[in-house]
Amino acid sequence: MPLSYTIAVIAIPLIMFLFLGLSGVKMGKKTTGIIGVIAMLITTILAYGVALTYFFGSSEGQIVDGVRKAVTVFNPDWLTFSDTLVVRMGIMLDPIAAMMLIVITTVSLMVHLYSLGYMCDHHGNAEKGFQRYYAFLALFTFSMLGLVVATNLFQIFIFFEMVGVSSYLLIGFYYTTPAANHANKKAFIVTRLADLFFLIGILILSFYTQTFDFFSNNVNGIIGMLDDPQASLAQAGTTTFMGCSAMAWALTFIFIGGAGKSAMYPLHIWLPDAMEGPTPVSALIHAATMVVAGVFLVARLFPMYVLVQGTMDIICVVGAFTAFYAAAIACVQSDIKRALAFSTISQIAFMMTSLAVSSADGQLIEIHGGYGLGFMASMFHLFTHAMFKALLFLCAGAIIHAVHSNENDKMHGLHKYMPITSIAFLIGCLAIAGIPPFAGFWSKDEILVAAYEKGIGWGIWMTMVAGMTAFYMFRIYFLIFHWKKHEVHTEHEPADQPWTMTLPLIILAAISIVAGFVPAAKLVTWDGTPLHTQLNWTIAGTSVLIACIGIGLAYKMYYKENDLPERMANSCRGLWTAAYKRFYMDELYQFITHKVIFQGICKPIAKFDRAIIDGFFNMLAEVTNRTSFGIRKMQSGSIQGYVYFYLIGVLLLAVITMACVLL
Amino acid sequence: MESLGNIIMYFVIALAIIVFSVLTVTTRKILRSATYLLFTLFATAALYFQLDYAFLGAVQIAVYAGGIVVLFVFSILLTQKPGEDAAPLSSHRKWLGIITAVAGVAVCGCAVFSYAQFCGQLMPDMAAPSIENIGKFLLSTDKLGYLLPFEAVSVLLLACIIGGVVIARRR
Amino acid sequence: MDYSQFLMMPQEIGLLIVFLLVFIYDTFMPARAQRFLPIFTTILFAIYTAFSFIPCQMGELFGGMMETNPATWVMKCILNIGVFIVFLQAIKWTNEDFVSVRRGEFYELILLTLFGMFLMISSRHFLLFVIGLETASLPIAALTAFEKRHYESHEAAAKYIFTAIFSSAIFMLGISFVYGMSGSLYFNDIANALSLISSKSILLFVAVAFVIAGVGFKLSLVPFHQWTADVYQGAPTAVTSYLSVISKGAAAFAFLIILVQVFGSAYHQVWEWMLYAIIILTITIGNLFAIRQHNLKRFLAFSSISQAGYIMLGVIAASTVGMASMIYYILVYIFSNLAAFGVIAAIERQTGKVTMDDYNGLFKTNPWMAFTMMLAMFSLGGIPPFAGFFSKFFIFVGAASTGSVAIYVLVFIALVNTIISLYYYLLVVKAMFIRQDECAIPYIDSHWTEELGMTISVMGIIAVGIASNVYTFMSQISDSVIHIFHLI
Amino acid sequence: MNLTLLMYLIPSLIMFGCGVYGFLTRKNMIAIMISLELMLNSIDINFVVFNRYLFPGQMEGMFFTLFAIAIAAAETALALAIIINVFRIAKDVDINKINKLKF
Amino acid sequence: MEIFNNILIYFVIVPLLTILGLAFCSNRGIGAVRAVAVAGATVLMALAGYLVYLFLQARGAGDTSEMILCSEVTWYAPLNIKLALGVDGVSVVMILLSAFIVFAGVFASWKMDPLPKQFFLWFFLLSTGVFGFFISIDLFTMFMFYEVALIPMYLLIGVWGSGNKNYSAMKLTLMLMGGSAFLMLGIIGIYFHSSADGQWTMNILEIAKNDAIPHSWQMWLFPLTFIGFGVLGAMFPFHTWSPDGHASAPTAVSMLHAGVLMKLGGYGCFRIAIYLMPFAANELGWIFLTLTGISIVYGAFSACVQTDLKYINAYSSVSHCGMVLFAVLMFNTTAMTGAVLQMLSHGLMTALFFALIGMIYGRTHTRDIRDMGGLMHIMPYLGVGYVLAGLASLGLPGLSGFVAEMTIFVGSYMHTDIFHRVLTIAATCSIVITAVYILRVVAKLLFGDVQNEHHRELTDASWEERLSTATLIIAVAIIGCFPNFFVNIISDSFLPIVGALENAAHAAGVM
Repeated sequence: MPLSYTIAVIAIPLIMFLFLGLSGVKMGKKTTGIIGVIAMLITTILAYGVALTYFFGSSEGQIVDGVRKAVTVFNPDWLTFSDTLVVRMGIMLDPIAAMMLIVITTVSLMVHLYSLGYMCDHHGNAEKGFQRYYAFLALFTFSMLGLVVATNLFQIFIFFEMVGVSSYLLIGFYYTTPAANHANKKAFIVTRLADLFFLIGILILSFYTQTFDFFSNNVNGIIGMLDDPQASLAQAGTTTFMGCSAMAWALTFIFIGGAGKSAMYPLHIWLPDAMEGPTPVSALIHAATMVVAGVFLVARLFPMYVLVQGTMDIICVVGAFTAFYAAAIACVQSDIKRALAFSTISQIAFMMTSLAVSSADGQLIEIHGGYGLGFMASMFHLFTHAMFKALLFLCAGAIIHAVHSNENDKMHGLHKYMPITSIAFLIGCLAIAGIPPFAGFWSKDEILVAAYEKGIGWGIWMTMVAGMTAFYMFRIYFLIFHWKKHEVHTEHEPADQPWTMTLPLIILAAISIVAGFVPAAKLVTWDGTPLHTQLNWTIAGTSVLIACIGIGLAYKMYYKENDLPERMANSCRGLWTAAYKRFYMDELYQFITHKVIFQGICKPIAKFDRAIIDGFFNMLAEVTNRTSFGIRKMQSGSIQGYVYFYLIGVLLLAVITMACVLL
Repeated sequence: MESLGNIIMYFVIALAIIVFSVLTVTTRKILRSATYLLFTLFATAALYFQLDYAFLGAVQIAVYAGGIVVLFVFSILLTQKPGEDAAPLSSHRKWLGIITAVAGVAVCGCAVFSYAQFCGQLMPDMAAPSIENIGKFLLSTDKLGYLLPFEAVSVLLLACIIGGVVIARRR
Repeated sequence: MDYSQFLMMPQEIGLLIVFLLVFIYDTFMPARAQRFLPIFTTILFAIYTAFSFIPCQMGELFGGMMETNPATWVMKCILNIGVFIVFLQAIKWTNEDFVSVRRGEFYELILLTLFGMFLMISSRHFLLFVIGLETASLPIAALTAFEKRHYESHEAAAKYIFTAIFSSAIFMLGISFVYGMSGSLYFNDIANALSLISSKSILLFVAVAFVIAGVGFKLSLVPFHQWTADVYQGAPTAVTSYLSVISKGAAAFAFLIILVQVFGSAYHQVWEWMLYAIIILTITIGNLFAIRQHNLKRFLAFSSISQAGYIMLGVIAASTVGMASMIYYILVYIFSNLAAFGVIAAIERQTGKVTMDDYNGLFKTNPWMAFTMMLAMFSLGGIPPFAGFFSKFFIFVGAASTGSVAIYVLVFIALVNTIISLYYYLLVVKAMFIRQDECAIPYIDSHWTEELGMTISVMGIIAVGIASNVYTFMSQISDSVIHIFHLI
Repeated sequence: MNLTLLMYLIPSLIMFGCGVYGFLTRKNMIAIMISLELMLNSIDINFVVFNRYLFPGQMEGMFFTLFAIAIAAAETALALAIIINVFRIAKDVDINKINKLKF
Repeated sequence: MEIFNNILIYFVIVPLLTILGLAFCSNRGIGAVRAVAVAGATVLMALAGYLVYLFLQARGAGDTSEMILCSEVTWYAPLNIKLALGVDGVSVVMILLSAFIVFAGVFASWKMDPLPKQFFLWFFLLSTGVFGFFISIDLFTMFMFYEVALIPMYLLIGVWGSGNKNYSAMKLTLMLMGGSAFLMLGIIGIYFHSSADGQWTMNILEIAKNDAIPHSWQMWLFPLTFIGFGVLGAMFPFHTWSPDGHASAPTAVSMLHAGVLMKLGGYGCFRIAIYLMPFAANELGWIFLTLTGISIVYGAFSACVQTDLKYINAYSSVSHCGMVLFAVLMFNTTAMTGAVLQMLSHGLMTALFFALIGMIYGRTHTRDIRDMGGLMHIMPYLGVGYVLAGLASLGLPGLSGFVAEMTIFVGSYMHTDIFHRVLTIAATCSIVITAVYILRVVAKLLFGDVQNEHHRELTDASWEERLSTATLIIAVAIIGCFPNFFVNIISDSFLPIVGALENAAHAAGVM
């Protein structure tokens, strides 16, 4: 299949968005859904075709000297800033782009399909806004695909915004509920803040490189430039601002942009709230695809990041901390979607850390085939995580659809009622916990290896977090499906959902099982050179062991109803509450935004505007009026007064002019 | 060097002008004010005579003294009840008036003084202001002829007459 | 004795002929024919105005005592147009019961004062100028006292006559000083003589100040302006409109001639600074007082004070551009102000209402009146595309053509003042268009002559700006009298 | 001793000053008019004196005075007419009473 | 006359004819008034389209002259004032923008009451001024049309406005007139230094070619001119007319005012202030740059706390228009192109905003966002429109705001001076604040629960409202999706200006 079919992959969702958005209202709800699914199916097939062609076909000469090169399929100018700075809207395929195509289309298709069932009530009637929902899904899919195939940094930025908006629209799908209303706003603004840094980063970078392109046919792109010491980028490396090179600033800012989308601490606060959206949306956007855009961004610019050790260290610290932090919070959440969201944060932090550690050029490079291991591991984890996290979310969706609640105390003991879901969820849990042979094991293992390469401390830390992952995931699992007998709260018993919802679960579960065997190391590497990895059994064994301990702990605490969790919570109530309240980060933000910015900056500025600036102009008018009133007595009405005025006037005129001219 | 008679005459006239002017504006009886004005005008006429402008002096007496002052007296009698004095001035008003008047005189005086201090005597070669000359110039259309103003002032007087009619009409 | 020189002043002579005919009509026609006196006069005047446009032989008359040149000619034509509009607007009013007895005098006095103004414009001799000035101002007192029923009319007349005489005394004192220094009353001779005198002569400053005061009084420049508001308010509206535009226009032109031709030779800097201060004061104080006025006539009085300040910008430039702009400004000002007074007169005649609050909601009841008034206000405020904008722009250009920074500052102050002036002009517009009133002035059935007057004014407001020929013509005119500026 | 120009101008100026003072202080309108006459008269003296002393070769100052007298007469006549008119309405010639139009 | 062969003059004649036509309409029937207004607006739109075509054709044919379609007719010969017409790319797109907004504005004021005839009369007089301004290249006529455009605002707001309209109308008029007072002085000053040999001219091209304004004069004529236009461009601290004025203005007037009239300010700033006085622009640019930088952030912050929809948009306009001036002062083609894009973008989306606000207000009779909520549910068309406008405003790619802002930021950051770049970064912060206030409004107004039960009975947009908003939305999207079309038209127009600036900087450096 020719790679140029990628255009269709991008175009179909866009067309679907316009089509469904403009004329969806006129059509039946189900019709729109079905059209959407079919279109998505076509997209998926095309995407698979293209990706596989890219990875395995060699006819188009994209493999040069054993190195898989990026292929630019299509690259028209979109916006000309200057002779050199041109924003193009192109399509470029390279390993990670191709991989992302698969990830996005797969999950998106699953979600499209799943939503057919999910977005209906129990009588099979589609919800209000069904058409809108599908249109937005198509929009998101388009944006995300556009993002990953971007040929230049600015295009990434553009689609960053686009996915942000899609996310905003979808989180706010139930716009009448205050929580969703609040959440989408928050999500957008936080990511917008991050995008601001991204933008600044782009500005700084492009100032030196004079191009946005990663690779370019005629001139070197940003990445291509690295090989050329004469390139102006070298200047960016030496120009310093506040002690750091311009390039370090630029890359750090760009990372912040990515961190916002990928919910790194402290910009993570929007993600848990984003769970107010429909659950399939959470699966698609806030678990599998959009949130990894940040990781993707860093990976995209990875060849530059590796040059700036300081930035990599920052990323590393942020990632490692976020991983732990989110995992800790996930351990105590009672809302399953929130717990999953924190799990997502933690996992993305894994990927981020993995990217960051891969710059370490320790002695293991020889063995593991270069410092791209972390990169590869990260991308691999991105892939597997997308699958199993989507699975988990969709399962959660099925459960929520069945019990009409997000709180796990409304669930318990659902295993009996929803066996398929239960099994699928279990597979997801095993995958994320890193139990072989499930997908997560393979990717997480590589990450840990990379982390150990960076330093033993990083490795231990990440392993510990992996253990926590196993614990909290199984905590959730047990609390949902076991713990105690289910009390039916609604008029009908919870049960497995219709096939439209179950089928995606099954497919994703299957992928989660086998995805680990994808030869990612061969295919997805930073420079296109295949890596030769082998399982490091010491590290793998340790992590599996730790995961098992985590699972065991969870089993002990949550399999059967008991008071152990309660007692443990009581024993360190402060910590527990802090974790439950997400370490008060939201309150902190609330304080900063409302008290500091809103009350402390906006209000005073608005007051200043009205009182001082506006007041000044009003004062001019007032002064004029007052003066006018004050001098009215001059016109006294008396003839002698007039003449007096006249005479004094003429004398003064003479005397003053005389004085001025003569002196 | 002037003749002594001229000098004495000058001082008499100057004194009369100054004294009667002051009296004109300070007396509280309005009819007396008009009388003092008459004296001032006479003194002025005398001054014209002294400066050899006999015709002008005559006109001054005829028009001013004979016409205008009579007009004043008529108006005063029309508007004033007999024996009514003006109320004494408030000192505030008086001083304001004095200061302004003095300031005005001072400014003009300084200016005139700075200009005229070097101008000495009468120059002898005076164009004789004889009636003949005056008549000739008054009706001449050439330079220094005053036919046009003569006609124009007649229009002015006509206008004032019509204006007077307008004002005087009852309705 | 060359009496044929009288033929070289056809406009003045024509005016006197009109006057005589009116006078004869007034005196000798039977009472029932008196009703047609206004229309007779107006038609007669229209014919005269039309003829006055015919250029005549121009040059110095009476040994340089008087001069007719294209500038004076065009100025007189402009005044004629203005007076014609005033006559049109006054026809209905003069046939009212209370006025009809004196209507003949009204027209006669107006014609005679106009004659005085012509003398002011054309004279090149101070005696003739004084006579012209007095002819132009004394009968106005009688006109002001025209509205016998109203006490205000008498008070205004008294105020006017006293300040006028005082002012003329000051003026003549100034002339006496000038005479003392130069030994002549002919403008050209004075200019020549003064050029020999040290420019530091104190007497000269005093003399110039007094002369400025004397003419400034007629122009109602601050601080010689205070009679203006009272007289405008007290006088009958027809007289007010006459006073505010015609008298002011003539005085402004005469002012320019005196300053440029007499004192311009050596003492430009002397009067320039005086005028500088006067302009600032005039514009600012006129505006500040106008803000608070509710009586429209009084309001327009202060507005006209401030307008006089703008007119003076053309004088201070003392250049052909300035002169052209000034004449142009006067023309535009005549149209604008007469449009406003036309509306005020028509409304006052029928309802007796003259305050701004009375005009609330006027647009609903009398759209065309309101429209006319609005155009007048916009034109006075200098809003394009109405003529006032052009005249204001050109007068600023004229002033700035001197190029000195101080004049730029002056222009800036004037510009800032246009904002204030716009404020109060808009107040009138607001009253008419925006404010609503239950008891708004009912529909005014205005007489066709009034309508004709307003129409001419409105057409003037619209056309004079767009049709650039007018300004071009003025420019040519002032270029043709360039010799008076060369004296500077 | 010579009779200089200044010696004639000073009485004239004093007369003018008196006129100004009278104008500014008198309450009776006719008295004010009388003060104005003083002012006008002093100007006439100025013209004559300047003519006589400085420019005796011609008679411009004299003629100005001649006409100024006529003008003054006209002014006075008109002013008195108005004063009497005001008196007829207000029954008073106090100038302080005629200040209804103001501000 | 030969000038009537020039298509440009018809941009003034058509509105004038429309005014004439309206004047002959009966006062009673609104049908004829509407017909004439729509006809006028449509013809203008067609003319604008044709003009774009002509422009592209000329440029395509290799006509690289600075202005095309130039023609002039002497007006005031003594002062060398001409009615000089000519357009470059910027004028062309501004004319197009104006035509769009006039078109949309006519439909937005479809149900104008009372006095529809008079409303449209003033409305078209305003647009006459706007078009006249853009087609002129003579200082005098530009200034004249500028003022023609300003004054109808007073009556439009005063008569048809709402709220504290008297105060607002007066304040707006006086402040803008204050600006034009500065401007007039500046123009007069330029005029008297327009040529070294005393052949004074008002023609911009000639003045620029003569380049004769002495530096010392530039140093104070530039601020005068810039402030003069800056007042209309809502530059801090001269922006305070904007919130009150917009809040009180009727819908179509707000549209036209924010949409087009405020652009006159930005347009004038570079066409007159910067182009004619490049030396002073280089010297003093930083002062105004700081002010405009403040505008951007300040306006955005102020908008965050407003509760009146129109106030929010007015402050948002302050921020966005600040960006226009900010970019203009960056003195490079990219940023200036961005400025024009921003003018287009802001013009369209603000017009859209005001149209929608007017429509919402017409239904709910309140503009206070605290009194409204959940309107998306009730009037989905308007809601979607509002969201789109909001997204355009906060810079969503695919809509015009993004293109404009990014061009500005990238262009501004190209500046070699570190001060300019730091300011640029400060200015970029506005994109977050913009998001905050836009989303705040959207959340409060459209989403959430219905606050007022009476609102449930309200209807969605009628056809003319749909037409009005759809026109604008499509325009916003077209700019957003195909920016290069516009960039190509615009960017060459700045070469002379940037060239003049560089020459001036170079000359100053040499001396």
